[in-house]
Amino acid sequence: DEAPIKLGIVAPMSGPNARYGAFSMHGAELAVKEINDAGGVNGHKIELYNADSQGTPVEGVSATRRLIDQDEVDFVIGDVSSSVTLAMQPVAEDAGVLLLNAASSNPKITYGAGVGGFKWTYRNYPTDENRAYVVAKYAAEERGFTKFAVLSVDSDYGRSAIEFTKKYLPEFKGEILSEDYYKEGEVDFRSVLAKIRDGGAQAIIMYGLADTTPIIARQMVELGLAGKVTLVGNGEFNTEKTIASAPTALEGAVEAAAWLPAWDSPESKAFVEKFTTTYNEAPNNHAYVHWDTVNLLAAAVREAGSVEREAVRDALSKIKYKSPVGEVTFDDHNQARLPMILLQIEDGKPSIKGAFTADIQYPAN
Amino acid sequence: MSLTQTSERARRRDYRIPLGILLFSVALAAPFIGSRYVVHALIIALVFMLPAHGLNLLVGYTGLLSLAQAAFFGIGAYTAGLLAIGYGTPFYVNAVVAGLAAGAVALPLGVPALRLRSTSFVMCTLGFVIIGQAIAKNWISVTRGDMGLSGIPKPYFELGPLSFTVGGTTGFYYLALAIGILATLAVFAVVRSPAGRNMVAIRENETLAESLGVPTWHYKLIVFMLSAVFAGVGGSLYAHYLTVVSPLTFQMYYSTTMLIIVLGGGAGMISGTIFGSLLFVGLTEALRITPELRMIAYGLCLLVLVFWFKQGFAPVINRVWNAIGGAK
Amino acid sequence: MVSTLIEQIVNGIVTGSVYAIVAVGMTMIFGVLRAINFAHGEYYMLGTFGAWFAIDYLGLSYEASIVVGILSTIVIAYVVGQLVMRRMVGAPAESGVLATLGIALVLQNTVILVFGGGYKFFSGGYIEPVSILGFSLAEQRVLILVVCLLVFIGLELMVTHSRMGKAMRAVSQNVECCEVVGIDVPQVVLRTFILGAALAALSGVLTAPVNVSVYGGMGELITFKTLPIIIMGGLGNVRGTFFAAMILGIAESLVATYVGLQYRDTVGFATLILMLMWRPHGLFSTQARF
Amino acid sequence: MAAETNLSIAGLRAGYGNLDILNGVDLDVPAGQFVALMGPNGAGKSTLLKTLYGMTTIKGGSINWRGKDIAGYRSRAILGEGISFVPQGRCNFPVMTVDENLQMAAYTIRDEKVKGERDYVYDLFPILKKRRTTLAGNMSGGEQQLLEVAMAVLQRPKVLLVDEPSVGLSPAAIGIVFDELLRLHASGQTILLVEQNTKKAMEVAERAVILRLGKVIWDGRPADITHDELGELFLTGKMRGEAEAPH
Amino acid sequence: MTTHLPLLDIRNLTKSYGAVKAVNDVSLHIDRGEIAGLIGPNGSGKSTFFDCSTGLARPDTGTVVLDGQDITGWSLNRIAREGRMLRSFQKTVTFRSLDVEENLIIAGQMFTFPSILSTFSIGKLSRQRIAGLRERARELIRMAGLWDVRHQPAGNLSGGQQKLIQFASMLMPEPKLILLDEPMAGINPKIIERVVETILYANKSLGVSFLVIEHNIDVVTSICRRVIVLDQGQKLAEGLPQDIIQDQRVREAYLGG
Ligand SMILES: Nc1ncnc2c1ncn2[C@@H]1O[C@H](COP(=O)(O)OP(=O)(O)OP(=O)(O)O)[C@@H](O)[C@H]1O
Ligand SMILES: Nc1ncnc2c1ncn2[C@@H]1O[C@H](COP(=O)(O)OP(=O)(O)OP(=O)(O)O)[C@@H](O)[C@H]1O
Ligand SMILES: [Mg+2]
Ligand SMILES: [Mg+2]
Repeated sequence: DEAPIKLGIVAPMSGPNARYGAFSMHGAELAVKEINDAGGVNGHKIELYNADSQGTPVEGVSATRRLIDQDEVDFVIGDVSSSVTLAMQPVAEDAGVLLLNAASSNPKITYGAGVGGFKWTYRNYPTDENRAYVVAKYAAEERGFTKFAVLSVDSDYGRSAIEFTKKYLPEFKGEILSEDYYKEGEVDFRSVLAKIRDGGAQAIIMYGLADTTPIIARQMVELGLAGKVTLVGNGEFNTEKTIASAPTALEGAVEAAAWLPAWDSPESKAFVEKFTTTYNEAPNNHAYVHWDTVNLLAAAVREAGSVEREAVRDALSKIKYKSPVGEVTFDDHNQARLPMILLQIEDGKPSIKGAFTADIQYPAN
Repeated sequence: MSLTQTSERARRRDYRIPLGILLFSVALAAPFIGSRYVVHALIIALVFMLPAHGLNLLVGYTGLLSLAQAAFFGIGAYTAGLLAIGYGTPFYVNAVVAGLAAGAVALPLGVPALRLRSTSFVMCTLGFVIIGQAIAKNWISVTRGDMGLSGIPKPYFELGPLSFTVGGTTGFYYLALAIGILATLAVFAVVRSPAGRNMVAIRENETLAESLGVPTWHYKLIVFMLSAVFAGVGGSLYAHYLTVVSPLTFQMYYSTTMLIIVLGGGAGMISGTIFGSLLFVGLTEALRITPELRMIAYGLCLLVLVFWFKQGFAPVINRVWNAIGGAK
Repeated sequence: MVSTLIEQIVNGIVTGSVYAIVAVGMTMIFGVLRAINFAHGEYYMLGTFGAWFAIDYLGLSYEASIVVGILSTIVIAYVVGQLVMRRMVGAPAESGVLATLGIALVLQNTVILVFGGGYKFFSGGYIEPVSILGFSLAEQRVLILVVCLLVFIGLELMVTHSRMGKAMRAVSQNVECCEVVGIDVPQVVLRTFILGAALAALSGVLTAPVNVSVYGGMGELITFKTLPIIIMGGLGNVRGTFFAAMILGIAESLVATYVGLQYRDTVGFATLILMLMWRPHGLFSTQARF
Repeated sequence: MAAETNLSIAGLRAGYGNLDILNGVDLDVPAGQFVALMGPNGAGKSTLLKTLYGMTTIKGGSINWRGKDIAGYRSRAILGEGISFVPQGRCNFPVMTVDENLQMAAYTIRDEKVKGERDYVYDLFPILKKRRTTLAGNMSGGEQQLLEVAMAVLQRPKVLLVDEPSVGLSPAAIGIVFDELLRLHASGQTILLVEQNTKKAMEVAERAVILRLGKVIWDGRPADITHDELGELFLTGKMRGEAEAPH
Repeated sequence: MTTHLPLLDIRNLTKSYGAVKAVNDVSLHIDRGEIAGLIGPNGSGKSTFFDCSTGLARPDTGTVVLDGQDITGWSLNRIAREGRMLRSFQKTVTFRSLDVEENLIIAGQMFTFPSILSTFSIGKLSRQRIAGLRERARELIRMAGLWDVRHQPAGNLSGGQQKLIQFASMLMPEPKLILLDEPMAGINPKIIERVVETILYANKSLGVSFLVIEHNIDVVTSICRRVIVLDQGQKLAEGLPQDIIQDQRVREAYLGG
């Protein structure tokens, strides 16, 4: 037997943010299990170490330090929260450990990576910019919306997606009538929805949290917005459970997602099935991206033909990885060029409108 | 330190100075003994020790339970981060300005808040953290909102012709240690001064203290600002160490951590706070061996602490101290 | 415009009802223990989880799940009360802070350990909208309003007239004197604690249908929402808590509408701070002279 | 035997935590006796009453009450045995009205007659009646003292332990309180009174017990000791010839 | 009234709580070097009168003039520190977890240190000042018979002992005027003698004036040159102690028959 590949995962596993970490962990665990069952990567088994970040930068850095110094991992995947990832970057850089980010969307992570400075940070997650562009374009051109209300989560994810939307919206003659951000854990949207209803918006641009979408959708039904105002953006509009929570509100909703359970590819279908049987619940986006990122790492190791960190890193930079949603490559900022899937809910089912890949414009430094 | 022995004490063996020297040497040698991870944990303990010292002055000595430390910690972190990124100022400037900024903000906040007593005051200070976060998120032109500040440079010093950057974990450890020692001496001076006695009087019975001519209002305000200064300096260390400051810094998590350090270590005792920061940071790290049970175990530890060590570890430390010091 | 305003006030009242039920339990517990219960939101979470478990695993109806949710919370509260809260009588405020923070961590993370950290969907309840006075509300919210009113009428009667209620007030004022007149303080504390936890659970199971998402960390946010309310209402004051919850609910609604949703939590505390400037001891509290 | 002994304390050692305050107190109190406990400040008088009422840590000895050893009983149980206590210092519910305080005093008595008793108490202390809706904590010190005595009277105990009821009372009010104690005594109650107002205490009590440093140092009829002797007892117990007033 | 200014001059003080007029238009003056007594039935407004004169409560109407300076509306601590007028409380209050010595040192601190800032110093001067206070504290502790318990936390002392700490605290600084609210309550007769001696000593040798609320009539008559009687918030009588106790109205209202 070859020496194992030591892989660390940093994710929030306790506290209020545990709801994101749990899916991430399961996704990664499943991938590791699949790979090891199939005999490992070039004969190397993957050993998974996890460490709790609690969603705070301090704990995240401690977790990373421990993984690197105590568990001596060579690769780290993490974290969900951007602030944590940003704090982990210099630690990984110092130690020369590969940091693969699978779920945080702050553009600064890649602004600062690759030619931006941090050679060891890679991100296998679409940027908000690409997503915002795709959604704005579709909503305006295909659906003919011009009046928008913003209702996004008050985090770097929600905020930056809206920043980018604002950048592109004038191109499509769209205007924003009102702008609101909700705090994580918010459960009462009636006031804002009433305001949106009275303001006459045609669509709500929402870059939100998966577990909040059903709450908003239900309250849209309550206030009579369902069927009149459409949700566009991202926030797991397309899962069966979300749709079931308020079918009328989600009908016609437009979402740009890195992945969706209904995606029509055999690998993806198999993943959904396996995940569901293993963990008794359907996977979500976080589960998928972590599962996929472990597979990506395995692919890079295979490509490199070595478990040496440098070799794997170089392989990653050049990789043409076939993910279930399409081919993935990395640009000079170590940002994955990922296809963004655009879908619309029709008759209670997601209907895929296409996959788009775009290059990112990095700010001149 | 004023560990001058009296002849009374000298009668029995006094191990305190040797012990002090031993502890100090261990602290100095830590980077060579422990792994980088251990040193990192020590740095975190030292970073939290600063706001905890401030909080101890407030809670332990003056009897004002405050949850606002995270807010001042955050203000310090932002100030230092913005200075370092925007102006490339040396570390000591950042730290001092961070402390002063936090103290300056504490003044207008303290004026209304300190009119309140006990629980109302606690809630008011909790409000400062929540409002602080909202400001950090929404005052985008200054704080960069949710994007936060990232890539804060390593601490940089400019002493006359000499200029150098504290890079690496070890260097940062010594920096944090030096600041931690300075802060400890400062707290020591405050609590040993007559003002320290007045603070305790306020804790024990504010109206009685007032009737004896103690201007309780002024003292409370000064201590509140002082505690903010400590938190601000701690925040500057935090910013330089983690290189990232985001609105997440204004989080109850930080306030409760500091509170646990102070109360668990033993409120109203300097050694309690030092011990508490090592203990609780050490505990959270040690519990990483069982990621799933970690926070449950941590919670249980708190419960055990409350019922077995009612006053935190302060009495235990006291007893040990007296035992080795030869006092009766 | 006027109708928007009225609608927002109605919204605020509904929100306020939810807060009120949770907060009143917390304020009563504060009353007898003089400790801020940082774990209070966890009982809200436990109630919700109990009901969710009853529906998803046991296949019970929503009505039955309410009972399961509350009963399971009562059982847990009994254990916590016996092991921890009873012993906190007469302990300094700091012990209360540490102990309840500890309990919060244990409860929250045990639920995460047992049920997984991911979020669940709560499927029961009456979520169809009905129109009242021209405003559209989910039936569940009407239910919440009604229950809230009943709960408060009941509690008000209990606190002012029943032996238990009087004993609760007595314990909050002078523990030593309770011993002297023969009140069983630990017993009163335990019962109050269980009652408070049960009320939190009740609020949880009632709001679960409209809040849909169920996860281990949901309690923490509720705890922080209720803190300003119990202060505004005057600690230990049932009636005050009701009005404070309504004021906060309405203020939040108005802020969310006219200022921006992102300032919502902030304004809860801002209201509190402003009000405390005006009345340093809360809206309805009575203070004895020095 | 003249009177049946009903409260019998033998070798009682008790204190707070590890600290011993009572160092072997022996005291037999026959039913219906009016005993005045006196002694210098810090002698342990209050500690003795608190110990009888189950509020301190008992280290040794026994408290025999009608054949039962009640040492170690909790306060509630002792109250149930018919022993009531008026502690030293403030002991009322400050944010309840006078009326409610009196109701709380009768907490353990599920009896309709209590209402009548309350009227009796109001007649006894008209000032309380005048203040019946005032919060107890807002009343003057003396008014609160009266309230506390009234609360114990309401409990209709077999044994009444009173700790310095005269503190803060005007001479007129002291008169009323002591008359009431005498009336209760006449109706057969056993009374253990702690007083610093030795003059008054010696007037009303049948028996004087002097405590010093946690021990009984004198026990007898008030008539057998003069005020000067009493003072001397206090002094020799306290002074040990070392401390002097500053001059 | 004499030509020279009284030390404390209170005019038309009124304070009501709801319908209760706790203090109703009371005027009172204390001369320099005087020991005056304030007596009256329970609830007659004596303590409230103290509260209003010392800044703990705000009078509804009336003025308080101390040593020629109008101090109405000053805060409790300012009146103590700048006015050098101290008061004790009827309720027994101490710094419970501090020992007796520390309790007394605190009482003296603000009168020894010139400013708030100077109290933050741990320099030599500051330590000398504290040492001086400690000396004085020990003297007073001996006087009060608390020598054996001087290192005990005040909260663990008996009721009477705590009352004595309060009294001793008043003498730590050398104030112009001390208002005592029932200093003898719960104190054993022998110590009362000493407290009385101490008051007389402070009055004669240090020139401290006193206003004493006390229900122990023997004490009042033995130390006070003048007694003021309050009843239901109003001044009922004023005069020499021996006259006062003979006054029929006072006998009815206060002494009981
Ligand atoms: N809670 C306590 N903890 C520790 N020691 C205490 C406590 N209460 C009293 N003591 C000690 O016990 C001794 C006796 O106190 P106690 O209250 O019984 O005195 P006392 O005789 O009632 O005096 P007084 O007449 O002043 O009320 C005192 O010296 C005091 O120091
Ligand atoms: N905060 C308050 N609220 C309501 N009533 C009050 C308040 N303070 C004082 N009183 C009332 O004012 C009256 C005067 O009280 P005060 O304490 O001055 O009496 P006192 O003369 O000191 O009596 P004692 O000799 O019993 O101490 C009392 O009847 C009391 O009920
Ligand atoms: Mg006593
Ligand atoms: Mg009085």
